[in-house]
Amino acid sequence: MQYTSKPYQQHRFINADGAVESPLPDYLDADFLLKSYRTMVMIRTFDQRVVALQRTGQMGTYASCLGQEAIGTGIGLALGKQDVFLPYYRDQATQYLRDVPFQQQLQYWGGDEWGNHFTGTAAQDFPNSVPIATQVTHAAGVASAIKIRGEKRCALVTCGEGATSRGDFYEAMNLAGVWQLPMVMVVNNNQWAISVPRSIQTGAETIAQKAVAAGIEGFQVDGNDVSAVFDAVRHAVNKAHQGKGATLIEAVSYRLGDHTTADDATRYRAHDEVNAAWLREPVKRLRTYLHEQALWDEQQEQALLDACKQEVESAVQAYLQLPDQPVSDLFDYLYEELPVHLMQQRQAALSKAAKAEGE
Amino acid sequence: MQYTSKPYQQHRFINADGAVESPLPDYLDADFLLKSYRTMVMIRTFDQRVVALQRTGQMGTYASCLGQEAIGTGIGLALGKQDVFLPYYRDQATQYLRDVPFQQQLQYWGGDEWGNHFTGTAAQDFPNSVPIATQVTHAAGVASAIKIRGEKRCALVTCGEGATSRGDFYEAMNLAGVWQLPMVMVVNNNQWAISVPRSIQTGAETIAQKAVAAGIEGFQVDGNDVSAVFDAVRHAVNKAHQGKGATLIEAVSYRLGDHTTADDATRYRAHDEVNAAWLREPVKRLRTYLHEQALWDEQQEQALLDACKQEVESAVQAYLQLPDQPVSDLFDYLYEELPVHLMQQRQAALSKAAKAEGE
Amino acid sequence: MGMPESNIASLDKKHSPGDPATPHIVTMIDAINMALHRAMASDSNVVVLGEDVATNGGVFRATVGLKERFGHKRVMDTPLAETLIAGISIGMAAQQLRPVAEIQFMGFIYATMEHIVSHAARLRNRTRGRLSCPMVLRAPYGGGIHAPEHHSESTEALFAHIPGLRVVIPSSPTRAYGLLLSAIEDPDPVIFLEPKRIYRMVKQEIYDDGVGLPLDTCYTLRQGEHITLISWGAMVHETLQAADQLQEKGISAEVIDVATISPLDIDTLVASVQKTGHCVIIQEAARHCGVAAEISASLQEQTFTELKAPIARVTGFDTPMPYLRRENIYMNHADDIVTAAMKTLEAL
Amino acid sequence: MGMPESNIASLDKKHSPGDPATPHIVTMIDAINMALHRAMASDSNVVVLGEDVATNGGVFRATVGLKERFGHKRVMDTPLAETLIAGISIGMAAQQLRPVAEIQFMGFIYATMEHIVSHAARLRNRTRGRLSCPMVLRAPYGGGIHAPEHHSESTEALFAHIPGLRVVIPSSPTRAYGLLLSAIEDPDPVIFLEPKRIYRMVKQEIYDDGVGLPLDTCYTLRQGEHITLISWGAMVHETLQAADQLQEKGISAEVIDVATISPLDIDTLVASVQKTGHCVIIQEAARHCGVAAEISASLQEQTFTELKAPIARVTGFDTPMPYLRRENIYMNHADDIVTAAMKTLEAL
Ligand SMILES: Cc1ncc(C[n+]2csc(CCOP(=O)(O)OP(=O)(O)O)c2C)c(N)n1
Ligand SMILES: Cc1ncc(C[n+]2csc(CCOP(=O)(O)OP(=O)(O)O)c2C)c(N)n1
Ligand SMILES: [Mg+2]
Ligand SMILES: [Mg+2]
Repeated sequence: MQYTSKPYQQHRFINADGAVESPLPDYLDADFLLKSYRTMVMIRTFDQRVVALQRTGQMGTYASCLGQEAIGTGIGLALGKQDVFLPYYRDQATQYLRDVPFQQQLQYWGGDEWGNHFTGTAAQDFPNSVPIATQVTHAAGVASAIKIRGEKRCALVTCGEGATSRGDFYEAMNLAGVWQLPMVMVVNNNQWAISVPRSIQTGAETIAQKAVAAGIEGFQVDGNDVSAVFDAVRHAVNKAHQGKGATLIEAVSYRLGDHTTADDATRYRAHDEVNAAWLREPVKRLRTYLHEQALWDEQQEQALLDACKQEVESAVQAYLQLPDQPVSDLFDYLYEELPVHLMQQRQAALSKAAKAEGE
Repeated sequence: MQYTSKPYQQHRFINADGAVESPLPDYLDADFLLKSYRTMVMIRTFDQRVVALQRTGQMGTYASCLGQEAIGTGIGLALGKQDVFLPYYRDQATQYLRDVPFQQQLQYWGGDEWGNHFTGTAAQDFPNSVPIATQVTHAAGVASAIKIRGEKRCALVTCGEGATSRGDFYEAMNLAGVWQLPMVMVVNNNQWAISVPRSIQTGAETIAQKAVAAGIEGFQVDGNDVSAVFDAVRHAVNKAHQGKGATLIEAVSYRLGDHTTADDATRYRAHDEVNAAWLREPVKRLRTYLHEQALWDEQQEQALLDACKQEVESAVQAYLQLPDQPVSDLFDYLYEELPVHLMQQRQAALSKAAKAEGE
Repeated sequence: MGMPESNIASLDKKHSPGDPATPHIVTMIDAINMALHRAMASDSNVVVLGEDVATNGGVFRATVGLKERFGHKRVMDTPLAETLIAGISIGMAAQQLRPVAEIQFMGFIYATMEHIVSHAARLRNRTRGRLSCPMVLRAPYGGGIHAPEHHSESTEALFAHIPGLRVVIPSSPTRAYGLLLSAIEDPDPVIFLEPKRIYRMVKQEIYDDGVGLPLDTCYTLRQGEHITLISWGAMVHETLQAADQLQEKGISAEVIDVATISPLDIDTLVASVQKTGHCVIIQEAARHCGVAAEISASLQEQTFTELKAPIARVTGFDTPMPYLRRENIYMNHADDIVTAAMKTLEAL
Repeated sequence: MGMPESNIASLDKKHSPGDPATPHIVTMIDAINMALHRAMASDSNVVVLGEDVATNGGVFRATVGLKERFGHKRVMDTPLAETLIAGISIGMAAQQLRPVAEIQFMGFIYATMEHIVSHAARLRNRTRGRLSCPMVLRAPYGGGIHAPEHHSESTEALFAHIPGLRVVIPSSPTRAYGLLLSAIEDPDPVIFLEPKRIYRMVKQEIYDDGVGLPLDTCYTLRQGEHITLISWGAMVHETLQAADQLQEKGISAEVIDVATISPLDIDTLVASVQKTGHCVIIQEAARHCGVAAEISASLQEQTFTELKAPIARVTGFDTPMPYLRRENIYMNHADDIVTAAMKTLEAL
């Protein structure tokens, strides 16, 4: 597929009915589709389990990625090991594909900084960004470092469509344009920023057209079609690797769940809208397609579900058994070397903890 | 002239040679052109005098508007008394046309807060904004207030092209788009942000196209053609008054002087470029046009120059004789009512000043 | 129209302001909601804006019912942009509106700082009274609620250092109601920080009478003879608990809620310490350059001869608030305050 | 290659680093330029970025010659966007570059605060040491140079309150050179504030030997017996003048330049005050919740029994810096410090 900077065109291969809308290129083969499908089902299984954990008081506030699995999966499969990923907080799928195990993701959401101590592929990735859009400027910095060193890598950053209202987003995109940075920006347009619908977030017809402000390429993809997401990201990543500059991808999807476990979306959005969105969600459409292509059957489905449950469950059990980190960790990673005046405070914290445990 | 949101088109009536490029509408009549011309000459006279004052130690750091007189003049003539003007720091012309007398402008640049105590037309205008681009969000706030109250007024804000790199610019423009605010943004694209040329400020081909990011109308005008500036601003102001939303105008011009009196532009830009820019400057082209239309002659020119010198000089003399504001003013406008704990500090300041004067 | 018990304003019900003579038994978050309703009803220039404040009624429900009652023109969901929220509030205020803007959590307030420091705090001064900035910037703040990262900050000291602002922190439903009304009525910018840990901790009887509480005074919550305990925000509760514990030991502690940390009513604090000769200042925030330091320094300057022991500070560590599993270690509790108080008294 | 006198690095000439054994007699701004050259030459990960830092060499000429020598890939003019400058520095630092970013004036630093507070200060802690943020944010600060509004701020206290940062302020060419080198070499984020009033005030002999000065210590500039004068930044000069004036009165003042205001080397200060029993802290910034308050509070805690008089503060007023015509009233001068010192001593 050819990508242009016409921002209004929404790329899609497989539509909401699981039917082919435009023919899949060779590289989007059965292997790819099956891997995508398995990943999405795995992530959905995980996601539901974490929500359940939260409901039973075993988890901190959690941001579900329900409905956005195709975006994270497409990115995770398209991004290279050498690239740097700067996530927002619904990138469970990408993190999973970049070797951040579920157990560690649970540790993060469960309120332990060690959940950000990634190893392997994600060793240079950023942790989830809570202050909306700030990761986009960090990505521009990572991409600058890559460009300064002349490496064949890129920075891929994600955010929500709400994040595109923040200065960080534009400042970074503008830099990406003028410095021709090896950077890919993927906006998860899930139509809502907590209770604020897309329509009152911006007057722009699309998020993709914001790329025009920076003179970079921008376009929409159907964020519920994992093949379209993958293809778009692959295009943008290749372009970045070739030194051809930055890309803004608007992945159009829908937040099927509450904003977080602390939210109740029924307060502000209509059932009908959510029901309609369920008809376009990414997992079912790919299953339909795979079924129709005879690449998948009920037995495989059941086996997959079982495998997912098992993998998730063993991560959950490991998470639940994690001891609290030592109190000294509160101090020992603040600076490379602890300044003298903090030694006393560290000691005080240890005593306080000892006392608390004594009680 | 019809304005569209095609961002690439540069509107112009009178070109650099003083020749008509597209016919002037009736309302851009001799009266208008003569008034514009007189204003621009007045401002240039003032501007040069302030620079001279600074060189002789009688003035603080000053930002010249040399070369940008047409933008300020066009805005000043098009904006209504009921509208609110939020300037940056090269808007001497607009301020002058909005009844901020030279003496007061000198007072501001000379380092006295009373220079911001505007009366008359400018009574609700903002003072010059030093932190780049922050005035743009203020303008969105003013425009919001106007919209909330349903008034037929608008907020007009100016900034440099450098300012368009800051988050404030985009955040405000985005709001203007989604709330359909009665707001006009005029970017003085003078090609330089101190030492940073337009080409490394953004990768966008034009500043005007940044409007696309917010879904508002945006276009370029020749910022050296006062009639084009006036016409564009008039269009945008009318549109705002009619509740039809915001407009971004890129007025393309050139900073003929140093950035400020603290700067030396020869360090970073080529003589040739500056010389070429002088060929396009706004005052001469209009003089040529007026001469050719037999609306102006040498005698009138000399009379005007004399009148300008006189007006400026009497303002300068008044400025030079201004006493320092009382020291108590440092405290008396900080809050509506001075908090108790500051009374002591106020007293201390008065004693300190008395002691210093005693010495 | 006396309101029956069942009409007492409560969390998720739209607040209907009634007869000011009828008591409402409410939490702090309800009191804030009541004050917002009251302020909007009595002054049409009051507008409310922020992320999720309109349709959703705020993520903590502080603004519930406002949009329905006062309309979308006066209760505005903004795009997700804190710099913008601060900036447009300034523009609105300069046009004589009285914007009450919400920053969803104090951890997201930093993007507003340029506007608050360089503009809101200075607009009146810069224009010698021509323009002014009667805005309120509300933000839930503080830790102890097991929230995600950045949702537990106490960085009130940053604003307290800025001349031209008022920084106000309620610590009870009554003070939340009264101080917020006064903050909205105040002709100058007010940073109004709401200790969210106690949003729903206690209920108090409040009369929705539209009467504000003064912003230029500290509130003495308990008289005492032996030691002065000074605090603000959520820590006032631990401080009161500590005073109870001290009482059991026969020590009578004076407890003062600073409430407005800037400009500071130092006189009330000085008078108390002159009386007791002992002082502990309790702040949730990190220690270094916190507000407790200012209070300690000022008190020391003015009560040097009366001081019987060093003024002590009970504060957070100079580390970020830990992620939730270790949050408890960061927070101070009543016995930490008691320990500090006893140490001070033993220094006698 | 011994450098002849004429090669001494001077303001507008490109600095050519020479034999570290040859002395350079330089101003503070030259010393900063020298340190930047030295750091970039010795570590290819050091990059410089900001507004007007490359082609123009910085509006104060701090970065002159760097672009010519190290190329545009390592010396970058950014678009006009302070949030971006801070944000990309963090991204670069996480990739093991050592960005030295300039904010043109401290008055424009507020837009960086979200990134500094929420990310730079926390990246290492948040990732338990996996990523770190060895960046330096340089900014000229302070008043007294008759600059336009927003060009004279001293808001170092805002950064001093944030755990995870180092806040470093040189007050002489020697310390500017040594502290900046150490700041760049430091594995953690450093806010490096340059008192621009003294950029060109004094010259000192410096050896461009690449040797840094410790960031974890205060610098005792003058030994004394009767009173401790504590300051930082440009006010160190007025403080030294005050010490001279006191000397004439037979009073021997110990003068300490705090240099690193956070984390603070309180021990050096405590030892001095224990010796002298008297202390004046001098800060240019507004009084309320400034760094002087922290120093006073901490000293009071640790030297209570040795203190012979209240610790005094000489500070700016709690107002914005006035526009230039009245700036002089805001600034403190040597005799203001002497007056405070005498008052303290008379309290004996
Ligand atoms: C700077 C900042 N402001 C506010 C918040 C609170 N907040 C968390 S998520 C969110 C909405 C984000 O919407 P969007 O960017 O569309 O992402 P989504 O959650 O929909 O995936 C808000 C306002 C925050 N985390 N950071
Ligand atoms: C927030 C902020 N950053 C930096 C500065 C310093 N500064 C003053 S003017 C200027 C360049 C502005 O360029 P532009 O917006 O193009 O306006 P121009 O001066 O060219 O008219 C800079 C960097 C400032 N005043 N405010
Ligand atoms: Mg969203
Ligand atoms: Mg410019």
